[in-house]
Amino acid sequence: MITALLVMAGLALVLGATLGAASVLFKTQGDPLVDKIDAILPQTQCGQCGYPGCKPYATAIAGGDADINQCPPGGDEGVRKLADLLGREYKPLNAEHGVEKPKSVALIDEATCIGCTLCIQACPVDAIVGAAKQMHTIVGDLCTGCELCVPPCPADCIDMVPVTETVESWKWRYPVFELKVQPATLPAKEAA
Amino acid sequence: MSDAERDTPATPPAADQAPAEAVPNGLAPHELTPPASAAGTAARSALLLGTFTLIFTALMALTFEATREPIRASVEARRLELIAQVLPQGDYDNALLTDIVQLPTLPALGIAGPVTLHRARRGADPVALVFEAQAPDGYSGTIRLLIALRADGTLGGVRVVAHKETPGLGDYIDPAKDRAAPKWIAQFAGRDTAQADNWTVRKDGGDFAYMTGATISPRAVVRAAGRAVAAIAPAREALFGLPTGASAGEVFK
Amino acid sequence: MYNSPYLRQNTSVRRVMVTVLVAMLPAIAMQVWLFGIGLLLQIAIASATALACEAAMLSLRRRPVARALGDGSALVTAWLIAVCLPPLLPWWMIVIGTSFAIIIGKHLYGGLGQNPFNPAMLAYCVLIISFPALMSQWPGLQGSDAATQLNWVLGGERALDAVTGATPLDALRTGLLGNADVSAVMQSPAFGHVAGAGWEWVALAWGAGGLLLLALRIITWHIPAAFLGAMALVSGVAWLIDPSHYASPAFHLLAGGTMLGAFFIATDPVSGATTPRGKLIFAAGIALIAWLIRAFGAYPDGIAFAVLLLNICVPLIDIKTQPPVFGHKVEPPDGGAR
Amino acid sequence: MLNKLFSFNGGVKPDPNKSASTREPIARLALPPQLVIPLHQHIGGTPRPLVTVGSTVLGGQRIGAPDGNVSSAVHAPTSGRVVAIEPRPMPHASGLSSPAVVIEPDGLDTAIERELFDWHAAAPGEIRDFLRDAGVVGLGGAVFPSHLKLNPGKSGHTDTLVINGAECEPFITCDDMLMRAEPGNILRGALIMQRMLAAKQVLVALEDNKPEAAAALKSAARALGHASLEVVVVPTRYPAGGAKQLIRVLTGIEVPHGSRSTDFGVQCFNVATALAVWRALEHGEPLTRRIVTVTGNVERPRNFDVAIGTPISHLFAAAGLKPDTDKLIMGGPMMGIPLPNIDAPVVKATNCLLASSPTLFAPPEPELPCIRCGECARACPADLQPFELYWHSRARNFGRAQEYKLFDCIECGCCAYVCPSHIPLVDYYRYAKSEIWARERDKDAADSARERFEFRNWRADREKEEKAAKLAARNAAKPAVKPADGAAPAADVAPSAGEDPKKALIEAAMARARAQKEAVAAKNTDALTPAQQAQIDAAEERRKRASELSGSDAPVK
Amino acid sequence: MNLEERTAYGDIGRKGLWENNTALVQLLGLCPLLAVSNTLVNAVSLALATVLVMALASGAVAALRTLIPYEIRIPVFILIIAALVTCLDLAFNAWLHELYLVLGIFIPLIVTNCIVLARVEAFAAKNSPLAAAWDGAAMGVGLLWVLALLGGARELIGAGTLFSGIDMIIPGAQALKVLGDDYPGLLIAILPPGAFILLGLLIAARNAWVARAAAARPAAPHAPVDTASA
Repeated sequence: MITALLVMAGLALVLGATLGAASVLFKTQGDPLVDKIDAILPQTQCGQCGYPGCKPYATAIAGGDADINQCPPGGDEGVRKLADLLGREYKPLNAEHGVEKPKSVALIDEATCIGCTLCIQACPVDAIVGAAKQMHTIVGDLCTGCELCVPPCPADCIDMVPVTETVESWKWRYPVFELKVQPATLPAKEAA
Repeated sequence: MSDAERDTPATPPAADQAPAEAVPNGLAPHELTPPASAAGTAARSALLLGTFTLIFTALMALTFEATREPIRASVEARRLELIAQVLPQGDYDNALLTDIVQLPTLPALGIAGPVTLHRARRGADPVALVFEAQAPDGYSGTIRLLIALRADGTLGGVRVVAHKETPGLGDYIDPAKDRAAPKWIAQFAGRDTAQADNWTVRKDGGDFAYMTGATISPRAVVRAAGRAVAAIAPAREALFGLPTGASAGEVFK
Repeated sequence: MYNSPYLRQNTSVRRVMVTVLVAMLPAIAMQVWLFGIGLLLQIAIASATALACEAAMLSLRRRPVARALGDGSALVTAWLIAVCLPPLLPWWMIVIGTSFAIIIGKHLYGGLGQNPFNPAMLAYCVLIISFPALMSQWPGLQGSDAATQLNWVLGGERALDAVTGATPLDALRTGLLGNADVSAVMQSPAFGHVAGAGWEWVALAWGAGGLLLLALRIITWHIPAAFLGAMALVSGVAWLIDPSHYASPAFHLLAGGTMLGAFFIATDPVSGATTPRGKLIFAAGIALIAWLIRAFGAYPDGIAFAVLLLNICVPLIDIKTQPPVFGHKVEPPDGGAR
Repeated sequence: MLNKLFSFNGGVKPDPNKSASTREPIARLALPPQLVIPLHQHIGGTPRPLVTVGSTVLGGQRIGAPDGNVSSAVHAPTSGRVVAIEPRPMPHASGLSSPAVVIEPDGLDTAIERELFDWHAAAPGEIRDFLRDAGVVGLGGAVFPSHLKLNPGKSGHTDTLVINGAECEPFITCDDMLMRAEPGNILRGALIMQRMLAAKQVLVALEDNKPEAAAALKSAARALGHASLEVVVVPTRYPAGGAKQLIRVLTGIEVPHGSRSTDFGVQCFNVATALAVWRALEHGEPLTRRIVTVTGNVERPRNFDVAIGTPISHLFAAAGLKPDTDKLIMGGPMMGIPLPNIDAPVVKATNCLLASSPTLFAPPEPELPCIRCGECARACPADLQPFELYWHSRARNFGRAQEYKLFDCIECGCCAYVCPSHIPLVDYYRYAKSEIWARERDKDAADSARERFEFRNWRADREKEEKAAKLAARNAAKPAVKPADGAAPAADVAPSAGEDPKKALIEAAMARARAQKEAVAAKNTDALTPAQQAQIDAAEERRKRASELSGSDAPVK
Repeated sequence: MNLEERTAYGDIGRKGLWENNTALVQLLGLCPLLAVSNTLVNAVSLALATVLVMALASGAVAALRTLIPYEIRIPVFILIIAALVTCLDLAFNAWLHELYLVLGIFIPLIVTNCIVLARVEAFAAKNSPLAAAWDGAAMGVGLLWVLALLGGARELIGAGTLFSGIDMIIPGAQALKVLGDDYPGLLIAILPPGAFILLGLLIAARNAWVARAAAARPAAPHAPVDTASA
C-alpha cells in the first residue's frame, strides 16, 4: 500500500511539473478566429450590430462579447454560417439590430444635392465621390447599402434604391422538386 | 461530423458553455501569480497534483483493503456454485477447492498445460473428481467444459463454461441459452463411463441427441467429454490417493 | 416551366425494375422445379409485405404513394429477399425480413435512392442472425408435394428432419470441421457434379439472367466480372495451396449465392459503387470477404455480410476512384476546385 | 492528310429531325416594321450607343462602339430612323430587358459607303481591329468576339484550324444550308483565318448525316486546291459539334475547362463565322444578318436569312406558327433556352427558333429519386459524374459540386436525356452555377468593401496623427506662453504632461479643444479678466483659422 | 433556495434528462451503452453505477475547484473519477459478484466515459458542489432511462423476457416471461447489431418528437438560462 502511494505520488510530481512548465512555455498567441468570422460578415460596415464596422463585430464575437445574431445584412444565412463555424446554436436574427432587407444601394438626387460633403464623411467604404460645394455621386458598384449616408444629409436627397435584376445578374431558379422535400432546415438539426 | 467533435472532452457540449474558449471560470485563477515563471508554475502544479494523488490513492487503497476479504469469499462462492451444477453441494463435505491434484498435460483433455483437479469426499469416502477439459473442434473455436466424474465410474455431469458457438444455432450446449426442456446438457448426468471413448451423437451412430441443423457443436462437446472421461476414469482411485497439491504425473505415465 | 433538354429518351425507373424482375425468372423457375413451389408462395408473401410497407411508409412520409409504388423497386427487393431465403420458412419470418428491409433498410434512410445498404441483404442478415437454425434448413432435392410445402410455410408443423438437407456450403463446412477433406465431402451423392446437385443449375440460371441484364445494358460488366474473377482467383490460389481444405474455384463460383450476388445483388446501383474503377474494387472486395467468411467464418455463406461491409465503403471507394474529367486527365482527380 | 479520327466518351443519338427544314433553300426575309438591335450581343463589354434618338442611320452604319478590346461593334442592318434607345425584352431565359437601339426602316435599304479594306496588305493587329469594328462574333452560339480568337498567341503559329460544321443538335439546319449554299466562300473565309493564325492545316468538319453539304464543301475545296485544307466527315453523335468534343475527335487533344484551345495549338470557328470573316474583309460587310432555322411546330419549316434585330414573331409569322404551340425555344431541343417573349429580337446568337407543342416535346414525367444507375455518367461527354453534381447541387452543397468539376459541365443535356428518373439534371447545374457566380460576386464586393473600409480607417488615423503632430509642433513653438496663462484651463494638464510626450500632445490638444468650447460658451459673459479675454481672443483666432484650413468643418445652416 | 435558483436547477434537470441527453443527443459514451444494454438488468446496473460516479465526481470536483490550477485540471479530474470508479469496481466485485462478472470491463471503463469528464470539465469546474452534483446526477439519469429503455426493448424483442438476471441482485427473484414460452426470440436484438439499430430508432423518435414540438409552437423561443453561471 505504501509502495502504491509512493509510486502514484512520484508520478504525480513529475506529471504536474511537466504540465505546469508546459502551460507557461507553450502558451498560444493570436486569434485566427476573428478573420474567419470577418470573412462571413457581409462587410457592409453599417454598424447595425452596435460595433463600428464588421471587423470590430467579429472581434467581439470571437471574444464572446457579442452574439451571432446581430447582423441584419448578413441575414439568416449569415447567422447559420456563424453558428456552424463557432459550433453554437442557431438563433434567429435579433430584431433590435434591424431586419433583413433586400439589398439596395444609395442614390443621390443630383438636383437637390448641395455639395455639403457630409455623406462623403459618413460613407465607410469611400463609395461617394464629390467635393465641397460640388454635386456628389454614389458609385453604385462600391455601395454596400449601409444607409449611413442617409441621416447626415441635410437636404434629404439620398434614397435607398433596391438592386434590380439584370440579364447579367439573373440567376437560374432552384428546380421545382416534385417530391416534397425541404432540405437543410430540420429543427432537430438545430436543436443538436 | 459534429458528433465526432463533440466526443472530445476538450470542446464540451455546445449548449451550456457561453464562450467557446472558456477561460477557467471557477478554477483557481492563475492571475494570482501574475508573471508566471515556468519553474514556479511547475513546482506549484507538481505539489498540488502530488497532494491530490496522495489523497485519492489512499482512498483507493483503503477501499481495496476493505473489500479484499469479501471479494475472496465471492470468488470462492462463485466457483462452488459452478461446480454445484455438475455435483450437488450436499454430496460432499470436504473443502473441495483446496483438495486438489495437478494433472500433467494430457492430450485427451485438450488443454495445453497442467490442469487442476478437485476431489470431493464425504468424510473419508471419495465422492467425485471435478476437472476442466476443452473441445477444440467447436463450430467457431474451442469449447471449455467442466466435468464431474463420480468415484463409482458414473458421470456427475458436464457443463459448458465458455464457448463461441453461433447464437441461436449451436449455443444450446450452454444450458443458459438452451430453450429446450430438459436441457440438452442434462443427458450427460448419470451416464456410465465405461464406453466413454466411443461417445458420439446419433447422427454418427451414437446415442446422444442433437438438434437438426446444428450437429457440430454437440458432437464436439460429446466427443471431448468422452475423451476426457475415458482418460481420467481408469486413474480415479490413484488420483484420490494422492496427497493434496501433489502432481499426478506418475499416475499417467 | 421546364428547360432544355426537351427531348427525352424513352426510359424509366419502372422499366429498369421490371427488366430486373424478368431477368430473375429463369432462376426462379429452376428453383421451383428443383425444390418445389414453396418459393412461389414466399415470393407472394414477400411482395405483399413489401408493397404494404412501402405504401405505409410513403403515406407516413407524405409522398405520392401511387407513383412511387409503381416504380417497382419494392418488388425487386421483395423478390431478392424471397429467392435468397430457404424456401420453407414460416411466413412470419418472411414478413419480418421484408418489413425490416423496406422500413428500416430503405425508408428510414430516405427512401429509394438513399439507402446505403442493400435492403435485401439487410433482411437476409437480420434473419440469419436471429434464426440461424431455421435459416439453414433447405429442402432436399427430392422435394415434397405442394400441400406439405404450404403447410410448412403457413402452418406450425415443422418436423423437417426427414426432408431437409444442408446446402453444399454448409455440408462442406460441417465435413471439414469433422476432419474430412474436401474430396471426401464431395463424394456424397448430394454434391452432384460441381457444387451440389441442383444448385449448379440454379447458379447457371442466375448467370443466364445476369447475361440478359448485361445485354439490355441494365448493368455494366464491371461488377459481375470483378466479382467472379476475384472469387475464382482467391479460391483458386487457396485450392492450389491445399486442395484438401479448400474447395475448387468451380465449386465456389457455382455454390451458394455467388452468381446471384455477382449479377443481381452487388449490381444494385443505389448501394453499390458507381465509378468504373470503384465497381471493380467494390465487387472484388465482396468476393474476397465472402470467400473469407466461407472458409473461416461462422456462417456457411458470406455474400450478404460481404455486401453490407462493402456498402459501408462505397462513399470512400467512389471518392477515391473518380474518373478523370474531360481535359483533366493528367491531373489528380481531386486536384482542387476549378 | 488526316488518317485517324479519335472519339469522345459518352454522347447520345437523338432523332435528328433535320429533313423538314432542309427541303426549301434559304429564304431572305423581308424587313419588319421595326428592328430592335440589342447593344450587348456577345461575350464581353457592352458597346456604347453611337446614335441618338431621332437620328437617321444607313445600312451597315455602326450604332454601337466596342467597349474595350473584349467587345464588338453593333451595326444597323438597314437604313432608317432611330426611334428609341431603351431597355427591350431580350431573347434570354430570364425575359429581362437590356438596352437596345430601335430602328424604323425607311424601306430604301440605303447602305453606308463601305470602307474597303486591303487585308492582304494589313498587319494581323489591324485585321483584328477591323473585324472587331465589323461586329464579327462566333455564330455557333457562344458569340465570343472572333478577333480575339484570331490571334496565334505567344508561339506565333497554330497547328490546326478547325472549321465547325458539325451541327449536332436535332432540328437545327442553318449551318447545313449555309454550307450547301456558299461552300466556296466559307472555305475562303477559313483560308483567311488560317493566314491570320499561321495554322498548318485547316480541317472543315461536319457530321456524316449532311452528305449534300459534305459534297459541296469537298468540291469547293478541290476547286480552291489548297493542300492544307481538308473536309473531314465525322460520325454523327450528339454533341460532336461541341468545340471541345470536335477538337477531341479531330486531333485527340482534350482542352480542359478554363484553358484556351490556342494553348494546345488548335483553334475552332463555326462555318458561319468563317463566312462572316470573308464578307467583312472581302466586301467590307459588317455582321448585320444571319441564317436562322425556324422549325418545329410550324407550317413551313425552313431557313431564313434574317436582319439582326428582327422580332422573333416576324419569323414565326413567315413560317406559320401552328395554334397548339405551347412554348418557343431559341436554339435546339437539347440546349435551347426558353423564350418568354415572342417580340424579343433575333440576335447574333440566334441559330434556330423552335416551336414546341405537347406532342412534339412531351412535358417531362414527374421527377423520381435518383437511383445512381450511372446512365448519366455513361452519357456525359465531359466524363463527369452527373449524379454527384446533381446530388450536391440539389443539397446546395456548392463547394462539393465544384470539387466534382461542375464548371466542366457544358450543359449539353445528354445526362437529362438518358435519366430514367426524369430528373431535370441540367437545371440543377444551371442553378448551382449561377448561385456560385452570384456568391463570388458578393464575395468580391465584400472583399473590396473591406479593403476600402480598412483604407479609410487607416487614412482617418493618419489624418488624426498629422493633425496632432501639427498641433504639437505649434505647442512646441510657443512653450513660454502656457505657464504665463496661469489660470487658463490649459494649465491643469501640465502635471501629467511629463510622462509621455505623445500623450501629452494629445491631452494638450484636447485641453485646448475644451478651452475653445468654454470660450465659445463664455462669449457673452461679463467680468472677464484681461488675461481671460486675451485667451478668448486667441482661441477665436485659432478657431477661425482652423475652420478656414479644413473647410469640412464649415457649419451648415 | 429562491425562485431563480429553483428554475436554474429545473433547467439543469431538463437539460440532463432530455435536451442534452447524453445518449440521444450528445451521443457520448456509446461503447458501454451499446455493449451492456442486452438486458434490462445489465443496462440499469451499469447506468446506476455511472449515475453514482457522475454525481460524486461532479460534486467532488466542484468542491475542490478553487484549489485546482487550470493547467493540471485534466489529470486531477481523471484522478478523482478513476478513484471513485476503482472503489465502485471493488465494491461490485465484493458484493455483486455475478453482476461484476457480467458487466466485466465496462465498470472500469466508466473512467474513460467521455460524458463524465465532459460534465466535470464543462459544468462542475465552474459551479457550486450542489449544482454540480445535481447536474452529474441528471446527466446520469438521462443516460439511465435511455439505457433502461434500450435494454428493456432489446431483451423483450430478443428473448421475450424482462428482468432476466435479476437474481444476480435479488437472489431468488425470477425473470418475467412477458411474451410467453413460445416466443421464438428475434436474436438480432440481443446481439450487437440490435443495439445500434434500436439506438438509432430511439434517436430518430426523439428527433421526430422535437421536430413536431417545434412545429407546434413556432414563435415561443424560451430564454435560455445560462447554467454555466448559475
